[in-house]
Amino acid sequence: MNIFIIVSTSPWGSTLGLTALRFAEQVVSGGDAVNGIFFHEDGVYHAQAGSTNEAGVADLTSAWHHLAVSQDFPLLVCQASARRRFPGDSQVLADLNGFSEAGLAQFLEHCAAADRVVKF
Amino acid sequence: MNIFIIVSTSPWGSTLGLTALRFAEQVVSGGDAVNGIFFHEDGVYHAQAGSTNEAGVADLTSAWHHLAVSQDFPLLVCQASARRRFPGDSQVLADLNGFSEAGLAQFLEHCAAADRVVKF
Amino acid sequence: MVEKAATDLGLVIHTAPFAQRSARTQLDIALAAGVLEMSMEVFFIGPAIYQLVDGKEPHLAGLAGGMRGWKTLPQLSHIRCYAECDWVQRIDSSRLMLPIEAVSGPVMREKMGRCNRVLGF
Amino acid sequence: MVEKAATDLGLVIHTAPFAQRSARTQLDIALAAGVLEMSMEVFFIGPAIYQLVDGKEPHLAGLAGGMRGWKTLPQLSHIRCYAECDWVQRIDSSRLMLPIEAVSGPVMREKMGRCNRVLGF
Amino acid sequence: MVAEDPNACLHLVMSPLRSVLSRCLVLTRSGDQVVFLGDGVLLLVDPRFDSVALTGCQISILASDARARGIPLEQFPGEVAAVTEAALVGLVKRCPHSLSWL
Amino acid sequence: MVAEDPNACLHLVMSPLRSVLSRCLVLTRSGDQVVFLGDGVLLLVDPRFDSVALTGCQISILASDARARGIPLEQFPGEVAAVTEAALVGLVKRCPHSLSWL
Repeated sequence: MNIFIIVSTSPWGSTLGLTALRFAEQVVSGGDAVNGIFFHEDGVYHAQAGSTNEAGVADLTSAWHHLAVSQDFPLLVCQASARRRFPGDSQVLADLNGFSEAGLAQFLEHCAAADRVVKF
Repeated sequence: MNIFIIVSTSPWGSTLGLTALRFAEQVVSGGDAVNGIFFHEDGVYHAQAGSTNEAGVADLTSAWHHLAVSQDFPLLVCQASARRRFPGDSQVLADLNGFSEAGLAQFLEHCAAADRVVKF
Repeated sequence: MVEKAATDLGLVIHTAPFAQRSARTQLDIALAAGVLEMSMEVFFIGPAIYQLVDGKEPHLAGLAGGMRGWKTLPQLSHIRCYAECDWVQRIDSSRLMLPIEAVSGPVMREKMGRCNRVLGF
Repeated sequence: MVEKAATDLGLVIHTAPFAQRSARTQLDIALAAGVLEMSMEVFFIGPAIYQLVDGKEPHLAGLAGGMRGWKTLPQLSHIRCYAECDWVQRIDSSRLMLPIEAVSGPVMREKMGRCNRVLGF
Repeated sequence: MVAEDPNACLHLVMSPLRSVLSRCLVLTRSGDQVVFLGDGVLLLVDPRFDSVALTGCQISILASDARARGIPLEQFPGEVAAVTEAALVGLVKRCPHSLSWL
Repeated sequence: MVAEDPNACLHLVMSPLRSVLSRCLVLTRSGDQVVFLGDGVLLLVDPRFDSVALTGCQISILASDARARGIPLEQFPGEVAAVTEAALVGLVKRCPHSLSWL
């Protein structure tokens, strides 16, 4: 099965970001595929490395990047959400960490191409 | 009366930031004083100019700065909240827009010095 | 009798209209789906129905406008809207930007289950 | 009879323990107040009482630790903790890091009203 | 100039969720001031909102937030006062303590 | 390998607030899967949580989130299944639709 994952919460606002990452890892290790991750609303902060520089708390940005590269799926950052939150050129910021900006048409195409859509 | 104001919400997460600003303006125009604003949790994004570059939505950062300078009260950014959210040197970022980092002891001193504390 | 094709997209809207301040998240997704000519059923849960109330003055709270985009959706694709009876009853229907069917939870659940894809926001 | 001095700080905690993930906001304020030797009354509303439950394994959800700082507060200043009866009843008292007085809402409201300064988080 | 009310607490209800209001009610008593603002204004149009729990409290709604969200102020009974940001300053001055419920 | 259940919806409850669960219940029916995770695990220890509304649904709790928050898994009756992230993948595959309630 192809699973599309939406992440809507910031790395510090809840534990759901880590749960989404673990979920994606389990999808892959169980023999299914992730066809992309869409970072929406406060989820766009996952594209900003070093966001959670707190002792004992994992930096999810590089973990997402690592998984996406090894499994060849895209990390899509919602363009509208990012532009509302990041001053200046959010595309540059996203690029740096292996994420890319996406519009809602692209989002809906990934939803349609997946067998399941799940949101964290 | 001396009123201390806490802002805990981001400029895009709710309308409470604008309400806090209007409240502070009304305190001043009614002849009372604001002894400081404490930007806490997601409120620290108020220190980041250009956060809300959306048509029809005011950029609160410069409005806060303008009011604080004219009334001579400090814009305090919670150090722990800022370090969790801003990669790199959050002090530099805050300084740029007339905000300064503050710890919780400073926060409690401002609370104690005020006649009223109100949180948005 | 020809069997009716399933609706492409079921959109479940369950947060307050301005929960992320711009309030456009849900509308923008509906518009994007409309442009792609996807048929839609939109389910408004609780206060989400206030998305469709016309005559808002968002500038009064520093909010962006543009909510009237809901009105243009029927020109883009097939759309049906549902909301909970008790919420709809309290709103003057002349103020709603799209026709709403006031239904019960079980009816919404049934219709939702028959959509090809369901998204909740 | 000497009149008891009013408590310096009433701290009302009404959000879930990890609502801002680090869960330290409320504890950090309590610790800062303790260091300033402010006397405190802490009012736990609803699930906030889980702040004081020992034996958490925050690393399992990628959360930072440090919640045991609550235990050190009585060494810094005078502190009393209150929580709602129905929430306290469901927790094994041996798991709580500080003594809790299980009281009703009106009793909490009364005690809160007599604090010199009240802060809610 | 409003007189200070030494026993009153000002409750600022900013969430549209009834269970956040339930938490507020734990610390609310007769004579307190309750203001609905931000997304909290939607609570006043919630069909399951029960004002009985607030008996004895003065209930207000921030007019700008209500109108921004399409909530007509005329629909409220006399017990709900529509207030401006300036009036909110008056309420803060009147009550020694305030609590925000979000 | 779990069989697909074409009529089931998976509900992910991520909020500790009962009124968010109320919204979820509007679209929940017998045969659905309901998983409590994130801060939503606290709902299962809420004294006013009423599992009757979920009759006919399989209820699960994400074990790591419960233990992280100090909620002992032993305290739940047999009707609540403690699940891992891997089991959550299984539930997603089993149900054609999922809704997240935050």
